[in-house]
Amino acid sequence: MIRTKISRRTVLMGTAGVTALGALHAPAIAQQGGEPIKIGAVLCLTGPGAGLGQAERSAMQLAEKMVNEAGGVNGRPIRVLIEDDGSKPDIAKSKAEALIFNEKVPLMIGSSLTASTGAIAALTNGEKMAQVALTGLGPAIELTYKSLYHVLPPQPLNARAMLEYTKAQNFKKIGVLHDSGYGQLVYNSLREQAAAYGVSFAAVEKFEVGAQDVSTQAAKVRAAQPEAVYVIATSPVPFRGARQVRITQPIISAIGSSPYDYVRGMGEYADDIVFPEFLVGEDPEPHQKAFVDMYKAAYNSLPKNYEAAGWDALQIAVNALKKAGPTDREAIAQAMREPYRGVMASYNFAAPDLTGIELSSFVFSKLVKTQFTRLPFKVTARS
Amino acid sequence: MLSVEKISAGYGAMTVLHDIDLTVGANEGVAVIGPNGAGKSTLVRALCGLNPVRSGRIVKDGIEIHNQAAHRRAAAGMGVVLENRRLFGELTVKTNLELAEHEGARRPKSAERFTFDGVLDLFPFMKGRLDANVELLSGGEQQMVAIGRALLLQPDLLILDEPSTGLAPKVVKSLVEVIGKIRSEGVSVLLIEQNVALATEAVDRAYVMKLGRVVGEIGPSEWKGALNDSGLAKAYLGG
Amino acid sequence: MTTTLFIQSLLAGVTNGCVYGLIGLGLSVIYRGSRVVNAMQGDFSLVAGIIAYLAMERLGAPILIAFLGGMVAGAIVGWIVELLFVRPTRKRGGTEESFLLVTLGGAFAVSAAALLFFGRDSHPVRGLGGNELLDVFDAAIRVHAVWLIVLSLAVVVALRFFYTRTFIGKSIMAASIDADGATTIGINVPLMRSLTFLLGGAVGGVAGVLVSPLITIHYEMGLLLTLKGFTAAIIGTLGNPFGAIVGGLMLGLVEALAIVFVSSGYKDVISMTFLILIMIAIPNGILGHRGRAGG
Amino acid sequence: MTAISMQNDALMQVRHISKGFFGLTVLRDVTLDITEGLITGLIGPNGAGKSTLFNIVSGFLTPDEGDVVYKGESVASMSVAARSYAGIVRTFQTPQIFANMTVRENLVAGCHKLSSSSFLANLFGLPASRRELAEMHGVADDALRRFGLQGIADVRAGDLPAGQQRLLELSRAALAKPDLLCLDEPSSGLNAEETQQLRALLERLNAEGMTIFLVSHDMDLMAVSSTVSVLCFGEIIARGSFAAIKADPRVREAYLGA
Amino acid sequence: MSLGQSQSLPAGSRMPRNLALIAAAAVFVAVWASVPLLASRGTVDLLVFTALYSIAGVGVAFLLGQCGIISLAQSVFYGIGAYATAYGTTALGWHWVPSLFAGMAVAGTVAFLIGWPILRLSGHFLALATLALATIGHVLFLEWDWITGGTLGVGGIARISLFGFVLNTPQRFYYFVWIVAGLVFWLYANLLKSRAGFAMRAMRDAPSAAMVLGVDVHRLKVQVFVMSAVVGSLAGSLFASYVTFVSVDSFGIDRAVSFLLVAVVGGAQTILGSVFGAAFITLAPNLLSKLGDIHALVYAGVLVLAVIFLPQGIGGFLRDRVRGLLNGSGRAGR
Repeated sequence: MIRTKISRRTVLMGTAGVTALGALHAPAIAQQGGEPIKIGAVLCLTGPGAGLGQAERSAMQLAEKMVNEAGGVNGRPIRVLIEDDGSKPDIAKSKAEALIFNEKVPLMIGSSLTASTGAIAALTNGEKMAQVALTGLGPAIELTYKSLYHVLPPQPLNARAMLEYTKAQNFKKIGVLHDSGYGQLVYNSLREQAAAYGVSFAAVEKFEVGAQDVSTQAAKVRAAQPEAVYVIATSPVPFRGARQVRITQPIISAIGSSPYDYVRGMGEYADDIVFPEFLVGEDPEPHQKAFVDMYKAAYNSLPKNYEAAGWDALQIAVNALKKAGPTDREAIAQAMREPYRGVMASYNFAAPDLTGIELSSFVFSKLVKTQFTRLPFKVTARS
Repeated sequence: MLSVEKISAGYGAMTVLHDIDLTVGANEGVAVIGPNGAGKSTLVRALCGLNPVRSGRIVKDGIEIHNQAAHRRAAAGMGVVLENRRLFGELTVKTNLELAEHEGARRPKSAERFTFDGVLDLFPFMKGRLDANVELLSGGEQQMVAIGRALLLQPDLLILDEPSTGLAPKVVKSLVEVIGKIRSEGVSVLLIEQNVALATEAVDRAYVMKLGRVVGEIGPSEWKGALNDSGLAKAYLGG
Repeated sequence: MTTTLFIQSLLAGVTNGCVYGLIGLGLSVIYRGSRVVNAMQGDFSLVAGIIAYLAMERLGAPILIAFLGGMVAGAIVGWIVELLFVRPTRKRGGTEESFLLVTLGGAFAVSAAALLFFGRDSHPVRGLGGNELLDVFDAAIRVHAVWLIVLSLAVVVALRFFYTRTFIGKSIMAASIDADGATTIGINVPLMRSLTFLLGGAVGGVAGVLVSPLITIHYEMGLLLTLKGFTAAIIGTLGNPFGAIVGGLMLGLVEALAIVFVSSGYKDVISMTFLILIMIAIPNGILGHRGRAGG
Repeated sequence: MTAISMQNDALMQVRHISKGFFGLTVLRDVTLDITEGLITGLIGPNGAGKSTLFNIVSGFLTPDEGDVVYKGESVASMSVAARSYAGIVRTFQTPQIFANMTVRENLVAGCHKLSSSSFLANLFGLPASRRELAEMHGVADDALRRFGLQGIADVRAGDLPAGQQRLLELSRAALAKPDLLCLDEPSSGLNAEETQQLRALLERLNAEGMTIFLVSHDMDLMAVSSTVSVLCFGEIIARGSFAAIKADPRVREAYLGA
Repeated sequence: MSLGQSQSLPAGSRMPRNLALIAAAAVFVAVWASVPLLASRGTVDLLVFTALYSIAGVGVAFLLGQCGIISLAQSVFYGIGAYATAYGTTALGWHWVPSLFAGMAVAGTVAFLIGWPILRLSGHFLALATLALATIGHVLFLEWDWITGGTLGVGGIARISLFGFVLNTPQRFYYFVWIVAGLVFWLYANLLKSRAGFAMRAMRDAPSAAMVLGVDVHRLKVQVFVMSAVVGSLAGSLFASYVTFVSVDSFGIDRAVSFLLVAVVGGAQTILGSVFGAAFITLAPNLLSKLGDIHALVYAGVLVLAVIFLPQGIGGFLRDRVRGLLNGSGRAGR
């Protein structure tokens, strides 16, 4: 068993963060002075990625407020400049150009989708500046980018989390229903690792992003008579479709399908679906509770993974700024390469996958009659 | 019946009609002749409201109609057959006629001269073609449908714009007969034509237009012989 | 392949076909009456779906009232679009492309407004017969989907009656075939064009309320529906509302069968290739024939 | 039915053409010769099938049966453009001018066949391409003078009145140096004066060696024809000199109505 | 650059209208050259995209304005170019030049093979056929992930280097891409005032009359379509080299629509119009995004107003103004 190594300092920082959370209702006593430190962020606020970007934005704005109320960074307030890339990589690139070279931000956060992240990374890598991406690892080339960090797990890890649960339930024959975007990425990883978990795929059906009817694909999956079905998509459509053609088997999904937007869209079909994810707002783990309470107080709704990721990203940025100062881009990037326990997961950007998230960070939730419940199941890291 | 007083009209920056004056009396047949580009078709479009009048008045039966919307003028007793007939090609002969009949039903009972069957009697070929799409008819037949359609509006004034264009001589001849029958029902006819031979046979007198102006009038006495009077032809049509 | 799977795919094909057909129907109605290719057709449905959803969820209206409300909303939006977008474009001498573009802009606007005011969530709408399923052999179909198929055909029949039997329907046709000719026989052409959009909007509204329970409403659904509907309308001859349903069914079935027999990843490749081939083979659409060039 | 003898000096022979649309027969076994160097007329009531025959001759329609032989070879399967290169040029019942181009540009476009530069040469603006364009403008300027269009050279063609559009279309067609010029109702919409000018123009073109195939209702114009055929309900019912045709009782019955 | 007006000038007309025109050109070039020195890097970046979109857009505009063909397939050719550069420079290790030309060759060949059958269609049928093509292209870009990287995309694409000078900043790329754009405009201007240009305009106004004059309408359409695909591919290749990252998200239907917007907003009848159209679709969303979440709505509104009030596009509007100034009257051939 490998314990994640968390330095004493990081624990302290984390505690400081939680203390900052507690300051929400305390009178603002920020003795702020000096120019605000700018932090650049490009998010998908419109377009297909809006579901992610808007969640991330609300958490980041909350975090910005909290940090400033707690005194900012070394006495200086921070200002997060959030730009919308419309879910398009070329616009993301242009927005990043403006933030990096016009606004001279010392580090970048974003974007919400892999493509936009990749387009920005080409820039940040050239400048050797830190980019905290709200995505998992992108194309292989990104492994050579030494200052691009991800606060969401890479797809192989998501796949392993799904397979771990599958194995624990003793399912061997699985049907897969996935979309051609996110779902395809996760499936690619599933395919590579399934054998190791003794899992085989009886039927694999795909549909295009934005599809509004997948009943034929679902029927094909059903016809293969699997023991359980993986449904992986950034939309509620396939979950409804699966149940409407009477797929009654348990559905196992992935983190990308877990936002409340989709769950609400599933209506009463949101039942008997398992998600390997990180934050169950209804029943957070102890270290997540403060964040959940604060978010609830601020927005009157429960946060989920992408809110937590947005929060963590900004906290990581603030920590690095505190350590390395607001100007030296390379030093900031270097300062981030230490293990950090965030609300969502524990990260270690020095890890080969530039994320360092372990399977043990995953929590498993189950939708039962439209309500999330946290399952007792946890992956204990194996050797 | 119809009195046109000093109207001007045009398109965009261009003025095509200049101070046109003309009258059509009750039960009268009047022609407007003139070379291409004289503005004859613009005149028709101004009369029926498809082109706005910039100045001047159009008075029909004592009522100013030049500010009325185009689609209301049929109710004032004005029936128009535009150049190229402008039928509803993909609809049947029957539907083409019925649509006009519906509008004609709004006219006072006293104005009613043509029944649906009456029009069929006037153009017997239609009886067998009522359910044919208009676009499948020959040019001459289409012209007759267009005239029949206008008649069902129960007009007391029928305006015909170049009805003989593209028609065989035989059909042109029958056109003269048709116009005669229509006039015998008490309908005034304003005929815009290139074909002076047809015009002289069908109506009583004429206006001559050139370059957007009325340049002359030919009274009933000279009109019948106008075609053979080379001096007249030259004066008005030539050079 | 099992029989169940085959039947299930046929059911999906027919249901989707009717959805595409209904959108295509609205497109055809508007094209027929005004020669405008309306890129907003799917957005009429989006608006109708939102109104129906709000009426049911926020006001607690009964489902039929909510659906009626959605249809009326579609009709009103159609009318507004004609007044605000199409009429000024026509006045300024717009070409065919500018009508397409102006309505495309309108589609962007509706979608953006829906995102702004209604949110990015997908909203499930209650359907006729709730979520009840009906068994067809071993395959399942939503009761609502059956209603959708029945009502789609009813709309087609009603439209056919409207165009061939009612005076207004014939006047709309006349005004679209020859505006000047129609004017001279007393038809109010601008009014007919407005009515056309009102009607197209209402058809879009019907499509919207019927479709939303199957697919949930989402701010981006408009343009996707329009694309499929446009395809259906073209296959079945643009401007021929009855063709749109036939075209829609063909498209839906081709998609469903492509998934079953080929591969779901290449579904769109197959259906679009089919579309191109159909157009090359039958350039006027399956129900189209132009008048002959007679002497 | 008048016997039709095959002449050796026929520039075009229309042989046993039949054509129908949606089950409706429009042309039935039509045979017709167009004699080289002469003006051949075709008359007939509306709906007789004249336009259909015209479209078959010029390549816009393919016949169901029969053949079109031109300069001794079948052209039935040739495209419109290919027939144009072979020397068959036509005009249309409603003038098909290039409305958004000026009169001069219409004529420059009319020189298409006289020039030959390739798409790529045009694209890269090679000297040959530029030289050729200058030549095209020269030819167009000549034509402006020849057909009396100088006054309206820079007017947008779509703004011209119908009569001038016809003249422009005819000039443009003549510019393309056809061996066989097919004219569809060229006097439609023209008044008596303009028709006379047209007639003179046709005679001049004919004198310059152009063979003309003329379809018209206009009996004044038809008088320029050496031979006239009468098409009635898809069949040729008579053929002969203009005077003979005018006197033929069947033609008077079917066409002139007297 | 007087390319926008060239279509109405006879070939033999005097080259310099007057000194003022030369002076204006000189000022224009001076302004153009000094922009990267004065403007911020973010702005220059947007101007680079303006150039890229105007190259791809001019192909669409020319098809629309001169041949009456609505093409929604440009995103496919743009994608082919981008992936050719991406695959060529990363997987095959090629230099950027052969990659770029390979893309143009592939795009041209695809356009020829597909254009030949579908260009017999017209009007809305053709528009839909190109839309279908865009859909097919997008799916294939997604499915053939061994070339395209699928959803993840391809990163680390080689930048353009000229004689050892690497175009790694927007400023450097700016000069290069605008010169390329200028060349493309020049080619199109040549075409417009040549024999083929007259044939095209004839075909647009009265296709049957053009056929009678010997124009092989179908062949001409295919040629223009292929040309449009080639410049689309060129723009895509440059895009890939500039951003150094491509993913399938850049080659969807929305991109095809935005290229059509370039043509319509800019004005399909003028060649330089596409620059204005490209500037509109690049700059407007950027400027409007300052308004917050309402920006998409405002953008759509601006688009609608532009289409209604500028039916000839921005280019057509400016051309008419310029003509009005030069001739004293706005009336001239379109």
